[in-house]
Amino acid sequence: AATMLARPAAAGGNPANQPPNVPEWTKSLGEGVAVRPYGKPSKFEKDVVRRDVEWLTASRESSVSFTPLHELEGIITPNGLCFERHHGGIAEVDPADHRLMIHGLVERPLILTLEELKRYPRVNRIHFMECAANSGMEWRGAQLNGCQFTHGMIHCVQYTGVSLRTLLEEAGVKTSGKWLLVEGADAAAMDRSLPIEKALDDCIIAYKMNGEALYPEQGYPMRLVVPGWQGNLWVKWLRRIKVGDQPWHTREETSKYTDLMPSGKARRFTWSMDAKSVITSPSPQAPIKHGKGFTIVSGLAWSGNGKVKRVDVSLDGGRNWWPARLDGPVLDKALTRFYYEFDWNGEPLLLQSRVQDETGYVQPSKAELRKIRGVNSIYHNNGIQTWHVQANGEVENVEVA
Amino acid sequence: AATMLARPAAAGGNPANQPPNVPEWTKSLGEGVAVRPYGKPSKFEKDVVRRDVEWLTASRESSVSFTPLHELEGIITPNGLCFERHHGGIAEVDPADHRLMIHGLVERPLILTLEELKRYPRVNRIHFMECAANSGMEWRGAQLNGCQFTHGMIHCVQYTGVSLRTLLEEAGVKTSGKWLLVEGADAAAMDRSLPIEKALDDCIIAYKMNGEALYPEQGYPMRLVVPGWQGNLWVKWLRRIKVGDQPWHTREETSKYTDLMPSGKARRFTWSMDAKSVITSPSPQAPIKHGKGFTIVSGLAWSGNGKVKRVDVSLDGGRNWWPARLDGPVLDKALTRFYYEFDWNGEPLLLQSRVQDETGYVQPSKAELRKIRGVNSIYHNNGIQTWHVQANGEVENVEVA
Amino acid sequence: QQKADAKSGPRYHIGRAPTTDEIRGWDIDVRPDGQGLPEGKGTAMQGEKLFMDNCSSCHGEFGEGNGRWPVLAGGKGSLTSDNPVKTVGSYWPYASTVFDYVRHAMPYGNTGSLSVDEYYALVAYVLYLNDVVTDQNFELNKKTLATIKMPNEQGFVMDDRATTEKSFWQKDPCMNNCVAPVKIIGRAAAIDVTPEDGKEKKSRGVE
Amino acid sequence: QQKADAKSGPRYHIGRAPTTDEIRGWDIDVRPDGQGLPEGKGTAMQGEKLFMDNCSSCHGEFGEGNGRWPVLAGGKGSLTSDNPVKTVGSYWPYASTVFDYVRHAMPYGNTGSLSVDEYYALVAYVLYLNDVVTDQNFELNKKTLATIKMPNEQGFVMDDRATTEKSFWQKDPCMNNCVAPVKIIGRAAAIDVTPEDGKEKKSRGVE
Ligand code: HEC
Ligand code: HEC
Ligand SMILES: [Ca+2]
Ligand SMILES: [Ca+2]
Ligand SMILES: [Ca+2]
Ligand SMILES: [Ca+2]
Ligand SMILES: [Ca+2]
Ligand SMILES: [Ca+2]
Ligand SMILES: [Co+2]
Ligand SMILES: [Co+2]
Repeated sequence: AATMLARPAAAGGNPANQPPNVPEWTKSLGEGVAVRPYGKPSKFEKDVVRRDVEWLTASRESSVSFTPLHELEGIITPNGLCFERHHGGIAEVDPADHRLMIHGLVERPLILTLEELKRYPRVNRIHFMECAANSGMEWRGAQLNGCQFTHGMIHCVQYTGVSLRTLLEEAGVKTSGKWLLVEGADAAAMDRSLPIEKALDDCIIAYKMNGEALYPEQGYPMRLVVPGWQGNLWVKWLRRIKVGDQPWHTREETSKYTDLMPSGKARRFTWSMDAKSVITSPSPQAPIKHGKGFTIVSGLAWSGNGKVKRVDVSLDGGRNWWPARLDGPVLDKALTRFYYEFDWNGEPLLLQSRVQDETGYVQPSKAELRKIRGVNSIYHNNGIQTWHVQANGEVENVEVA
Repeated sequence: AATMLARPAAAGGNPANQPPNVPEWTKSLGEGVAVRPYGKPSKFEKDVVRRDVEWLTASRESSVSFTPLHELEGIITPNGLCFERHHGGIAEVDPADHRLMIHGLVERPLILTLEELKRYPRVNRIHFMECAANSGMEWRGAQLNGCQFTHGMIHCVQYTGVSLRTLLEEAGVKTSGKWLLVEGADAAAMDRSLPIEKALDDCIIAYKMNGEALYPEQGYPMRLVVPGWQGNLWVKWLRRIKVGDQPWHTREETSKYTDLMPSGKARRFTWSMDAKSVITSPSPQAPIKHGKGFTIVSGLAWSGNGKVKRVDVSLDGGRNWWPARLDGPVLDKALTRFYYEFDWNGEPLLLQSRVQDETGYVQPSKAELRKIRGVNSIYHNNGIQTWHVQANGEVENVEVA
Repeated sequence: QQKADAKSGPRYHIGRAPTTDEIRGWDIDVRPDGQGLPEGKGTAMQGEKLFMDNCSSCHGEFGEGNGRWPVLAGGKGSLTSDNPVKTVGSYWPYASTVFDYVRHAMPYGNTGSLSVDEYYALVAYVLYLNDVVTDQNFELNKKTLATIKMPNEQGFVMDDRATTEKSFWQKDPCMNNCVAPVKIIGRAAAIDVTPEDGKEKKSRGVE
Repeated sequence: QQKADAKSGPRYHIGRAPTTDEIRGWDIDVRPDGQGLPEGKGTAMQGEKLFMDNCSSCHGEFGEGNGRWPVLAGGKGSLTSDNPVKTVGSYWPYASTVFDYVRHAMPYGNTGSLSVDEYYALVAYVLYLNDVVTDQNFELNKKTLATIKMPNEQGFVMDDRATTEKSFWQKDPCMNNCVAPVKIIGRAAAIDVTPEDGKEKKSRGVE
């Protein structure tokens, strides 16, 4: 009975689905409940995916895909979009066969099934996880046009699991026990040394993320959570914890994850992730499409050393700064969302964000970092990012001085 | 070079994948990064899904599927497992064609695209959303064996969107404006009346859940969030807000969502969801498989009137109570995780949980509720749930007196 | 909590004003006082055939409901019984709701497929099935619909939980010997309707 | 922060003790002091053929790395240059790491497919390619491997950010006129390696 009427010329899309007309999805029933027993995003969001940079690595099984930060909001990363970093591909572990072994300098060596692990007291915590190589491609200058690629080796989910301390107490660490070897069940048998102080502090053996079982690419059925420390330590598909009196100096803490300084010496055991922030929108993949006027700058800040204290935003490449608004929970070693809202006059901007954490640490400029570290340290690039917003709203990754 | 060795008889599964042997997934590479641009759960978790109860409704397009609470931990529900309640199936809205119209008793009627909505200041909040009919099948007695079915019409995610107040201020509500009609674009054109006080308090027009775009079944591209109030008000696929001076008394607030009392009179506008809790494990779908010994009771508590203050657990059907441990963030109008850990002697239990919220409200027993409301009110059954744990660890839904 | 001021507050100037045509196209909700009712008319007599063609397959020829599809008529006097039957006639407080809802949402799967006159006729027929309209030729229109009084209009009270359930607010919840020892008096297993079975079972008292 | 006490603390008695066989099967990690090295032996001479058969397709016949696959040898003296080449010989502090890693993780895609003697021989060959082992017939075994000194062992310092980067901790961050007006000195667009292009591009300075 309804007849299709004309609509103002300004808007886009299909007029037949716009007022005064009734859209097609109002006229007929959609799919029923439980037709999708496990839901998925709308087909109109098909571009919101993890992406890799093919030229980075020789093989996809030892590589990285990046979280589409420019498409996300708030502080929780949905499980399907958490960045991946594998060294031997995704281990498809059958939980019935998986075992966690704890041995070495302990009174009571222990072997646990997943079901047994779940019997130990549980903790729930929201934490960011950042690869130490995040932003590593940018040391020599702006290289990748998009915060998905420059900053997308990070995610933040709620973990449920067992405090590592609980299990170490159950096994009874001997007085001589100073280091843990933590090892995965993947084809890389990823192994790392973890100092006992951190192991007894806030680490978790997690089996759930955002409420449900870990996804396979995140270490199903169990992974180590090492809050605030580099992602490489968060061993996935965790199968073994060995207590020893010295570090192992495994390949991932010698050949990799050591930071080469201009002197030729390299820093080792650079575990903690310093305070860092990035503007996720506008950014190269999320340009300003609305022209001048009220504009929202949305971004993420975090610190491996505690809570975010404040974030400031600059429109002129770091000359002047304005306090941003922190919105939503501000949690320990978790992503924190900030906003800066302003009236854009349509002139080009050099957008930056700068975080200060509760220890007083202020995110340095890239110049300040390079002055100390040079450009060959690969890891721990937490320098201030600059986005050049052009008059037409396009955004590019630039270096300023 | 490794040879397969024998392993103690006790454990289950495939010995070839268990120590001292190296499992198959350690011997060869798994799938590489970005092979799954959008991740999904392990194939071993295929039973962790939303389920419906076929005999409940005549058609799946107007029905409900339930969150598998017994499989989840923490307080965040993953998007793919959030329960569904539709009245005309899932509207598959093209965001380019979707419009939000605000009109009626306002100074400046407004029509917004999704992109325009996103230009308004953003807020991020974690809230539970519960259907008023949750546990409605249990008024006359224990009926469904599983907390997925008895309590699974609830989920809790982080929303990002625009404060409804912001938009109402932009449109300029006239002094005579006391009520809002909120309407969806689905085949039911779901419409409800919302009092202006709540609209100006803490409601959100959300377009993201857990960081990413709303899933279609949750109202993509935008839905109303009405913290603490019954889910039916959280209109999905929100297309229209009309300001008026009286409520509309739509079908969903007259024929449905009114609570029939024994007197024959029905309560109307019973918006807020009283404090409620449930033990998610052990529960009928999550029996105790480990026999006697240290046992974890895990559960959820929430209140539409604020924060959870405390949760107590009873092992003897409500005669004696023990304080539970709240773990993880305790947020306003959000799910709160609690644990009660004890040494199970293997004898049958009558497990219950009871929440008190910050207003002092104590979750009533079913008997207390029925004394006032009878058994025909359908909605708002927040009575204390009893699980009968049998000596063999099986759990059933029972009524006690 | 602050009252929103129509005149003050931030103004973002984002979005545009809808045209009156656009508003009119979507603004079809109806209130008990008749606000929102469109021009048009129909009688129960006219509605009968429309109902048989468009509605009776689900709701039954007399609104009695086929299978699990909703019952639309009957149930008078059942609200205090063990099995209340809540229909347009026995329960709904306002006739406007029938027009608003049916025009929005029915026929299920083919909403908005009928003309305004046809909806008036269908609503007249549903009211006729419920003995609210007794004259088959009574013309339902924007004037007359607003004058119809529904039998159960006085059957509703505002949410009174804060007073009638005041006893649920307590200082300290009881911790010991709170009730006499309890026994199991009912089991879900006895009813056996949980989905795992793969069998279709009938439930008690579920809507 | 409290020290964990081996003797006290809660005991849940959940799980069991692994057998010594089970532990032995998984406990194959190796430390710089040689702890963990298995019985066995091999020489660079023996390793050469094994390397050609199992490794050179990726790492090149001389460990020079095919395409983007990792370089294993060379790079000596490059650590202070513009393009440091970090290999077993130029960078790795301990020979034990080569054994530990290769046995765990190589050959890539077919890990653990070789015998302990073969791994000793391969490690000897990789060290030989790096001039760390110079005698092709030098027998690498659990004794000798632990005695090998790597050229860059002294090339590492503990994380010293707390002292060398102390200036990053501040009371109040600067808000106005913090730097002289800046100009754009580099653009990602100029390099043009962002994936959207669908073209395979070479990058600078990326690992
Ligand atoms: C294919 C089945 C089907 C057809 C045809 C159908 N309906 Fe319905 N009707 C339903 C369902 C299902 C509901 C409940 C929808 C819900 O609650 O989500 C319903 C609800 C109703 C209600 C509200 C009942 C209540 O108690 O709240 C009325 C009134 C109604 N229909 C009238 C009609 C009329 C008039 C027609 C024809 C123009 C019609 N229906 C055609 C299936 C149908
Ligand atoms: C199919 C390709 C391939 C083959 C064959 C292969 N490797 Fe590798 N190798 C790799 C890759 C890829 C890496 C890096 C893995 C990573 O970092 O996740 C690597 C890393 C290494 C490293 C560490 C390099 C560094 O700088 O950290 C050593 C040493 C090594 N391989 C030795 C060997 C030996 C010895 C063999 C034969 C037994 C072998 N590889 C066979 C692909 C291969
Ligand atoms: Ca998009
Ligand atoms: Ca399961
Ligand atoms: Ca029925
Ligand atoms: Ca059964
Ligand atoms: Ca190379
Ligand atoms: Ca290009
Ligand atoms: Co309506
Ligand atoms: Co190793």
